[in-house]
Order: sequence, then C-alpha cells, then structure tokens
Amino acid sequence: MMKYTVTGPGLDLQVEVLEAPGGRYRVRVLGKEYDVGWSPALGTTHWWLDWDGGPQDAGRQVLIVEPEGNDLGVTLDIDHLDLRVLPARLVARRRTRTEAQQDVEIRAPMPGLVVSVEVQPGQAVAAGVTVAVIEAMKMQMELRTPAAGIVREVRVQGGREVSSGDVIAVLVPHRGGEDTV
Amino acid sequence: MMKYTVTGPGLDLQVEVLEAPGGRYRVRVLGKEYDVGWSPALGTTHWWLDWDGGPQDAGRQVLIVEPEGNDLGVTLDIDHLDLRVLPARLVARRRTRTEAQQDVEIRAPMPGLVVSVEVQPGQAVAAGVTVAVIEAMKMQMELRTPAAGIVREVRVQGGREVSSGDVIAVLVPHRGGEDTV
Amino acid sequence: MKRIRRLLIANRGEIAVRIIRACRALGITPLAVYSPVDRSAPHVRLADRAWPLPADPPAESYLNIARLLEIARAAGADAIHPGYGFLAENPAFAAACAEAGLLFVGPPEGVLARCGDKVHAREQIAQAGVPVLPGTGAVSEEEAQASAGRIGYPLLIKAVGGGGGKGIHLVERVADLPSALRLARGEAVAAFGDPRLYLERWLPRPRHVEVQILADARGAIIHLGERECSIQRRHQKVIEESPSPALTPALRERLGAAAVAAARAVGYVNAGTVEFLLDGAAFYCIEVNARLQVEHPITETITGLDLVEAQLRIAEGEPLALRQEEVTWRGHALECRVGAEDPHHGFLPSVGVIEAVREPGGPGVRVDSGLVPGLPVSRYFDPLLAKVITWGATREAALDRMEGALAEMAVAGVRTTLPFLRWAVRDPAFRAGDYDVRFAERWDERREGRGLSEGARMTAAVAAALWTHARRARPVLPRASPESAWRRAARVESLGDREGE
Amino acid sequence: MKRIRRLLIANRGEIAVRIIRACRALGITPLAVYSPVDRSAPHVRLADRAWPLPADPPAESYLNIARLLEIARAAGADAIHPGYGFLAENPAFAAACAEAGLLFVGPPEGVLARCGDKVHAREQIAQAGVPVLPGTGAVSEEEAQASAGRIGYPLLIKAVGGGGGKGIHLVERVADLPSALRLARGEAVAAFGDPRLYLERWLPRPRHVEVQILADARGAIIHLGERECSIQRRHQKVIEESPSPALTPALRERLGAAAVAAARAVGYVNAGTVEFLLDGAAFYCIEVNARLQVEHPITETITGLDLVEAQLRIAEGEPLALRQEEVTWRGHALECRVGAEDPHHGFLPSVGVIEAVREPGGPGVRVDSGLVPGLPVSRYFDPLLAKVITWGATREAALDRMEGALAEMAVAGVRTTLPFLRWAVRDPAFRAGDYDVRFAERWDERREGRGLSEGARMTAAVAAALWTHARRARPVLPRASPESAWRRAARVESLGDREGE
Repeated sequence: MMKYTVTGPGLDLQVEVLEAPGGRYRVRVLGKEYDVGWSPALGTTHWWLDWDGGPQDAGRQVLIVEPEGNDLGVTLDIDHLDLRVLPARLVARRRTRTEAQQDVEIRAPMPGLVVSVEVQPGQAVAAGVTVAVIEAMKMQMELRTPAAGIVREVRVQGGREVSSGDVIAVLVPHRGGEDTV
Repeated sequence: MMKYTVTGPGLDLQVEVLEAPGGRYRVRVLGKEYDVGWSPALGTTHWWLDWDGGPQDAGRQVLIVEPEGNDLGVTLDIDHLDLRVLPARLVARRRTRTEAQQDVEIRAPMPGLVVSVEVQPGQAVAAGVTVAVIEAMKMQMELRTPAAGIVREVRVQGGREVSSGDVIAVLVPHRGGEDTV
Repeated sequence: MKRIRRLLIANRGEIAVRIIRACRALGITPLAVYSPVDRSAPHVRLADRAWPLPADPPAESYLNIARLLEIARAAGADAIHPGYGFLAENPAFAAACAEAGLLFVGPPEGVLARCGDKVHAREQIAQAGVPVLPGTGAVSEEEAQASAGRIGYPLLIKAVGGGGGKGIHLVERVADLPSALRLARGEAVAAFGDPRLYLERWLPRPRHVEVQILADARGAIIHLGERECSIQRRHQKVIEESPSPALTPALRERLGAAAVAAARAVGYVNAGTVEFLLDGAAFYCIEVNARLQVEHPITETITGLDLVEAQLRIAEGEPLALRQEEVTWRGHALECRVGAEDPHHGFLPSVGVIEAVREPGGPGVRVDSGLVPGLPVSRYFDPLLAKVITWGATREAALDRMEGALAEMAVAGVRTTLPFLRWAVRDPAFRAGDYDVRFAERWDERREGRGLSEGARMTAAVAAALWTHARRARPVLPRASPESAWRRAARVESLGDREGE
Repeated sequence: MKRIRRLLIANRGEIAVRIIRACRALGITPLAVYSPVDRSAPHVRLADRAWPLPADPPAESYLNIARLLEIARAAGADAIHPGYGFLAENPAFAAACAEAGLLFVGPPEGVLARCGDKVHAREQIAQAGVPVLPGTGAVSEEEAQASAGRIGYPLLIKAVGGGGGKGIHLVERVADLPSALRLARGEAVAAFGDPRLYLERWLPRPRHVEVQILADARGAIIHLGERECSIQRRHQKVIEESPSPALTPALRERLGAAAVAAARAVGYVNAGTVEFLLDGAAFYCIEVNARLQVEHPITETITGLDLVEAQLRIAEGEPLALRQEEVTWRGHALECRVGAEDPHHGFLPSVGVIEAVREPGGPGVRVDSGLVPGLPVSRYFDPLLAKVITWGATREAALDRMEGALAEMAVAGVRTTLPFLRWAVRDPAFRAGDYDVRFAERWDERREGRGLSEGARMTAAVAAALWTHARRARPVLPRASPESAWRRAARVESLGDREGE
C-alpha cells in the first residue's frame, strides 16, 4: 500500500494505492476504498480510468496525463488541472532506507561500442531509466536501471568499446515499491 | 550489395539490394537499377514501397508481407503471391565464413532471476532475437542477440538466479550483412 | 407510453457501437456487456457502464439469457436492444424480457415466432397475394418424393427453423433426393434443434433484393425502399447497394407494395426486412427478417433516417414519425463488409489481435466499425470487423468513392476481405450493375496471380527481397503492440502480486 | 473546353487529402508536393506521385511559385489546385499558371486582384446595392482623422491588402487613433507588404454569416445557402453550422440574393464565399473570399454537392451543373475544427509528433483529416489537424452527434482544441443558437477548474496518483512510436552507411 498526497488548485487529497490482480488497483480516498482500473488508452499520454462506484459520471473515461516540470497536467474531457503528487510517507521512508542497501552493478551484456551514457554519478533515477546505449555489431540496445535509486558510479564514457561483462555503472537502489525519485 | 533469388508462381527473379542513405535502397532487377524507398506503413506487416521509376502504377503502394513457413506471403492491393527468397550467393558465403569468426558471450547486465531462456544450443538465430528474459527487482528485460548466428552454448535455465556479468549464452555470429538464418 | 432511459445492449462489435451512437443522439444511457476477449472493445469503453459475461462461447456470453436479464435488473435498464444475430430473433428471449418488465427493442414474441417458421410465414404471405416460390410445407421423406416432381429439379431443401442462409441443400436430380434429405435433416437438428424440412424451387441466377419496412404497434406500415444484396459468399452478403440497379420505377413500386403486404400478413411490428428473389421482372418473397439488418446504413444514408432511433421509438409505442409519401431518397449508397477472412485462402476465418487500423474518411464516406488496436479477433464470434458505406449523387460517384475508401483502408493483425472487395467494386460487370447471386464465384475461378501484371510481379518480388534484406541487415526491434504491452503488463502483474504487501 | 487529367495539388494537410479524394471520384490523377516534415504525410502517400519541396518555411515550400511550376511541368500536370491559404488567392500565381499553360483551379487573376483589394471590392459591391458597413477608402493619417468622426467610435482599422482577420485594430476613442494607425500601418507592411489602411464601423456583437456561391465562366451565378461562422477565436473560425439559427426564411432569401449580386459586382468566377456581418435583421457585406473555404463540407453535407468537383468543372470551362431552383437542402450540418493548440494555456500552438489518433465514425459523421501516426506537427504551418463534420435531420440531432463524435475523438502527441470544442457544443447558449462573434471569450473568462465538480477533481487526483504509482512501481517499457521507430531506423542507418560497401 503506497500513499500519495495530491495537491492542486482547490485540491489537497490523500490517495492510497494498492495493486490488485488483473491490472486493477484498490484505491482509498476520503476514507472510502474503491476498485479502480487503469490502463493505456491511446499513445503514451491517454489512459483509461474505470472507477467502479466512482463519482457520478466521472467513473469511466479517458484522461490525458502529461508531466509538466514537477507537476502533472491532467486533462479531463473538458477541464485541465496542474497537480503535484508526492509520496505521503517520504520522510519516514528516508530514515529506514540506509539499512539493507546493496549496490547493483550494471554490466555490458555483449561486446560493443558505448554510443552514449545517459546518467551521471549522484543522479536519482526511476526504474526503467536508460543508463547507456550500446551498439553491438548491427543493432543497438538500451541498458536500463533495474530499480529506482541513486547512481553511485559511471565507469565508461560514450565512444568507448567494452567487452561483454564490463561494468557500465553502479546503482544504489531504493527498496521495493517505496522508492522516491 | 546483397543478391537475392526470388521465386514463386510464374516468377524467378534475381534482385540485388544496396543500402542507400535516407532509408532508401538501390535495387537492381532485370538489368536495371532503381532508387526505392521501403518503410513501415502500418503495424508490423504493412510496408510502404516507393519505387521511383518503377513499373506503371505499381510504383507507390502499401504491401503486406507476412512469413508463411519458409515462404513470404506478399499481398498487393488485390492479389497475393507466396514467394521464396534466398541469398543468391549463399553457398559462396558459407565457404568464407569459417575464418574470422569470434564467439560472443551474452551476459546478464544486472543481478536477477532468469524468467525464461528462449534459445537452444545449435539453434540458428537472426539478430535481435530474444535469448533470455531476466527479471530484476520490479522490471523485466529481454536479452537479444547482437547479430545473426548460431547459439553455441546456453549456460543457464529459467528459474535460476544470476549475478551481474554471468554468461547466459554464447553466440557464434555470422558476418556483417551477409548472414544467413 | 414508456420512455426508454437506460438501454442494455445485448451485443458486441460494430453493431453495439452503432446502437451506443444512437443512444448518444437521443439522450439515452447506453449500457454494455462483454465477454472476456471483449474486455477492452470499443463498445465497452463508449458505453456509460459495462458488465462482464462469464465466458467467451456465445452460449455463455451474448446468448446467455439468464445472465443478461440479471444484468439488466442490476443495471436498472428499462429496455434491451439485441442488435442482429445472437438473440435478435429469439421469441423466448423477447418473452423473457416482457416478463421481466423490459422493453425488447424488436418485434413482439408472436411476430418473431411467426417469421421464424419459414413455412407458415410463406403461407400467410402467399395468402396475402404476394408471389412466393413454388414449394411445400414441412415434409416427410415420402411427401418430399411426391411433391418434388411438381416443383421440378433442381430444387432446394430448406430447414423450417433455419435462416441466415444456413442448412440449405441444392438437389440436382431425383436420385440425389433421399441422401440430401437425410443430410439436411441431420444438419437441421444440429443447427436449429428442429428437424423439419421443406422444399422450394431453385432459381439458377436470381438477384437478391430486399425491402426495408417500418411498422408501428398501431398497424401503420411504410417501406424505405429496397437494398440489392446479390453479392454474396456462401449465402452471406458482402456488398449491398441502394437503389438496386435492377429495378425500374414501376417494378420498384410493385416491390414496395408487396413488402408492405407481406409485413401486414405476418402482423409485423418494428423495423424489418422483406427478402425477395428477383428473376427478370418476376419477384418472389422468400422470408421476413425480423431484425435490424447489417446493411441498414445504406438505407439510412439515402433516406436521412436513423433506423435504430425508429426501432426505439416504435418499441416505446410511438406512432411512425412519417407517412409513406414523406419518405424521400437522395442519391446512391453502397456498403462493403470488411471481414476477418483470408480471401486468398478460401476465406478461412483469420484470428489474431488487431495491431493497427487505418479507416477511410472524407466526403460521402461512413465507417461503422468495432475496431481498436489490441482487440482480439477470436473464433467465437462473427468475422465482421467493419462496414464501409459510401454515398454519391449517382451510382458511379458512390462506386468511385468506395474504390477510394477501400484503397485507403488497412487493418494489421488479421487478414481481411479487403482485396476481394477492391476486386469486386472495380469489376466491369459490377460497375455496370449487371450481376446476380453467383457473381462472387468469379473470384474463386480467378486463378491466383494469373491476373497479375508483370509490373505487379516485379513489385512483389522487390518487396520480398527488401523485407528479407531489412530483416537480416537491421533487426527491426519489436514494436510494442498494445497486445504485447498487455502481455508485458500481465507479466509484471504477477510480480506485483508475488511482492504485494 | 479543356479536360483536367493530371492535377497538381499545391497544398498539404487535410485539404490536400480532400482534393485527392475528389480526384479519385472523378478519375483525375492527383499529384502531390511536400516539404521535408511532410515526407510521410497522408497526402503524399494517397497521391499517385509526389515531389519534394526544398525546405519547410512556406516561402520555400508551399509558397514557392517557381519550384511549384517546375514540378507541374515535370509532372505533366494540366492544372493546379491551390487549396486554401498559401497561394489560393494570389493573383501573381494565377497569372503564372496561365502563362505556363496550366489551369488554375480558382478565380482568374483579375477577380483575385479585385477581391484582394478590400476597399475597391467594397465600393463595387456597394454600387450594386448590397449594404456594406460605413467606412473609408485607403486613407492617410489626416484623412483618417477627418472621416473617423463621420463613421463614429469605436471603429476598426483594417489593411487594404489584409484578410483572414489579420492586421485588424479596434479604436475606442479619438485619442487612440494616431498611435493605432502607426501600429496598424507597420503591421500591414510587415504582413501584406502593402501599407494602405482603411476605416470601418465596428459592430459590438454581430454574427458572422457567409454565403457559398458558384459562378461559371459564362456569367451564371447561384448560391448554396449560408454558413454561420460566429464561433471564432482571434478572428479565426472554429465552429461553423448551416443553416444559420439566426436567419428567417425571408432574411435567408435576401441574403442569398445579396451574395449573388455582390459576386456579380466583382465579376466572380468559380466557387467563392461572400461574407456578411449580421446585426439583428440588418446585414452588411464585408468581403468576398475568392477560394474554397475550410468550412465547405457543411454546405456539401446538406446540399449533397461536391464543391471541389464544382471548382474543377468550372475551371475546365463547363457551365454550372444545376440551376438555383435545383439546389436542395436536407437537414442540418456542423463543423468543428480540431487544431494543435492548447486551450488551457492561451491556445498556444502545440508542436510535436502525432503518436496515435482515434477518429469518430458512424451515422452522420464525416472526418476530413490529414493525421497519421508519425506525422510531425511543426511551427511552420497552420495548426488545423482535422475537421469533424456531423449531420442531423434537425439541428439538435446534428449537435448530439457532434457531442458524441468529439467524445470519441482523441489525438496523442500534441495538445488539441478538443476540450474547447466539447465545452462549446454543450453550452446552453450555443445549443439554443443564441450566440455571436464574442461567444468564445466566455471560455477565457471561465476560470480553470472552477467549473469542476467534486467528482471530477477526485477523478483527476486519483488519476495523478495512479499514473505516478504505475510509473514508479512498474516502468512502462517505452512503446515504440513510429517516430521513435524512425529515429532508431535513422541511427541504424548511420551504421549501415559506415559499413556500406
């Protein structure tokens, strides 16, 4: 169960999210818990929200969600809100994180040319972020972070040849679903 | 310049293909050379063929190309042909390949669980084929072959934990654009 | 008179979408149902709410009367629209709706029962003075032998409980009759649960022309003109047009009057279609289809009427909104049915997942479609994917627009009948309006590739070489189709579960 | 009389596609041109052939007269269609086409010149007895001071060479006149290369109503009824409808007659539009647009005519195909222009690459669009992406269908005006037909989010939380949009080259 604080014009809500089977979620808001479906609708910006028992006429619709700096632009049918989302228990997390951290080495899966390195030491990254692009023979492959965390080291630069197994970067991961970026 | 023999019902043509800039090709067929554009049109099956100076009314169109066993099903506007395409100088290639081969080790880019291994020793693979799926923390990543070739060894099975840098499989690559699958 | 406010749509695909659009234009709340493979289908997302059905096989999904009525109750629906196919012509369902206090958007139980019994319906229609084909009532083997002589060979064996072109057998010679009867009876039992058979004269090259009618509960009946449906495969319509190029104004008038008489003979109520076979200037009524037809849009396009709206108003008990003399027709309309069948391999159904779609548009083009990327095309349901309808001030203009529209349309993920349709609308005989129910056979006779120009062959060869070259030299990294996105999501899902707090 | 066989289309986007579709329906070979960003645009692929233009800036692409004429020669074209905008009303281009022996599909050079000179055109129209707004001819600062009093404040300063609503200044008080004149003159030079200005009375809340006319080279002129275009932003139309809810049959008749008289006064030939301001029952002619209008489809929808076909036939020298009394109107049509502008941030142009599109369909819905995944939306060209046109037997039915169509439509990759359009067609005043040219200002007055229901706020908040959660807990592996596929291809390309033999 992950808790978020969502703020915006005339809006300050606590939203708790728990993953449920079948691509659905259990969502607790204003003291009530709902079964909510959330899935891609069109492209990478349009999402289908299927909020069972949700607010009148707001329950089933396509929404557009786009990052705008630190905010999220959410466009409904007609209206648009700029919202900010923060993990509600951010501070608490931070305290517990120090223990049980283990560095992760990200290595070249195959010999090739490092086309580009896309992270820097000290950078906070989400899971799935591209660390480097490696070109091996006739194809390119993107190396991604296995989890959110902090980049501790970067051991190569773009343009360098690497052998299979060379360490590209070292990541200090956060824990499970409680990561912060 | 790569040469192909295309055979089918009432059809036996030699087609030479040379890559040109801008996603275009130089194509030599029946003794004449053409400038041809070839790009995705819809999904993974529909292609846009822009054959400058090509046959009357056949030059610019969307075609559907689908593998059917060893053949290719090519669907035009109305008609459909089952064609077979072979590298014309296949045998020649084979002879020259023995020299200058170097095995490629494909390694785990990060510690995790091997969800599945999708190739077997001795298997001929094209470039870009998935070798294994590795699950690290909360994301999955597909390891792909850097080039076409033969799988010499597979060193892990699905379900096994691996550390960053462990060898997953060893590939004997063919050379450059002259590979055969 | 009861107003419909919440309408449950007991169907799927393009017709469910069509009915939802009618609701939007009438301020009615559309409510959908879906089988598992349809969970993200357009009709599910366009409706105000949607309820799952237990499984994909029709008996458990869109034919599941018990479950549909439960949902209707839970949904607070006041009416059910069955679309076409599935439960559209099922008297038991119409009766069950009535018992449950729901309006059934279609003819009442009694009318469905009468029209469902082909033999009885034909007798009533004949008594009303409308010509029907020489034939028998339900016959035993012995009776068949006797009456076959009178009808003459070749003749057709049809199932009394049949319809939609299923269970029909052609008998060429007297010697073949007994075996054909055995075969047909077996099929009739299997397909319709009704062993009764009847015989009917066979016409070598008729045209199939039908007339759209509207009848209200107060006995008013009008017709909206005809639809020519002679382009068929295995008795399934694939291209329709209106008006029919085969009718003279005089013949059109007689056909319209006959259709109204036939409808009156069976006491018809709501929107329906009277089907005729046309043989030169002679026509014979073959049946009354007690439902909205797949091809209804061509009539809508030239009359400017909304037939789904008409159905809903009639079901509410309203009188017809216009009189016969107020019906006007403008220009010419064509419909092509795009199906998930492979026209180059015997029209085998093509199953898969819709990867991407390009639909035509512009002046005089209407597309009724249930397509969306990621939609599975399964073996459980009808292969109809979309209908392309074009209008023109003249038949030629409508044909030219259809050629353009079919050239623009593309569907990735399954094979479609588009190549067949493109061939048909360019065929000189079709363009001349000179065709009958056997037109489509010419596609099969046409030897694959033979018709191909040298240029087309070269193009195919070059395409094959380029595809192979591109594939070898530069692996196209797989494009994540919505479907694979789903699979991936599902995979990650399972992790989520394993790790869930 | 010269028949058009090969038509070069000197335009892009939806209108190029529209013209290609007309060619398909007339057996004419459509030939396209494209600037670099348009290389894979729909009009390029739908045409029989396409030629590249040197660069994206309009002066080097779709305004590049020299290059366009070279291409027309190389292409063996016998006519050029300019679409709207770009070179559509450029007398020099019309003249150059004539010199090159090409038919220009539009009015002859002389007519374009006359209509382009607003002041002169207005004088000719006034002389024909058609009411125009009190105003001046081209004026110097001194003359302006003098005549301003006669016209009365507030008044408008307009550019003689202007058009499309550009370079218009509102002057409230006499004190503001001098500075406004300086400003306007500077703009006029910059925008139209013509410093001449004139003054015109300003109406506080007029409606913008225009009449479509057809005129052949033999002097026959008919009108196809009016279009109401009062929903505008910055003098740009966004929603149009026909017929206008503001006209009585009597007023409609007078307006049609005035339009024909105005067209005759300027010696008009081909399809054109006479624009009026409507103030109660009084109307004033403001200009004649010597081109095909963006909003022409609503007239096509209710008359059943193809206006591009009409343009081509007139250009060939054919007489009009129908007389005034043969024009018939059926039902009501609306058009909404979907543009790449962000209605929640001052309608700023939104540039990007079209990632995916869902266009509406079904009964009474027409979409004219130039959209395809992978298409760049650049700052070089007009932000118009697509036009959604709906028809209904009544205005209400057309509005309901438009609501449904706008709800179905979605565009990923750029921000669009869809939210504004959805708001407008649901607005009670608009639905009542009670609006004027200042209607759209109410969108700006509407404070963002204020109108939001509690439920909508909660929905947005939950969506934001789920998006964030999904993004953190389970990285959505990037979907390869066609555009990224292109970038990838390009990357691999470079390898290919480096290794190329």
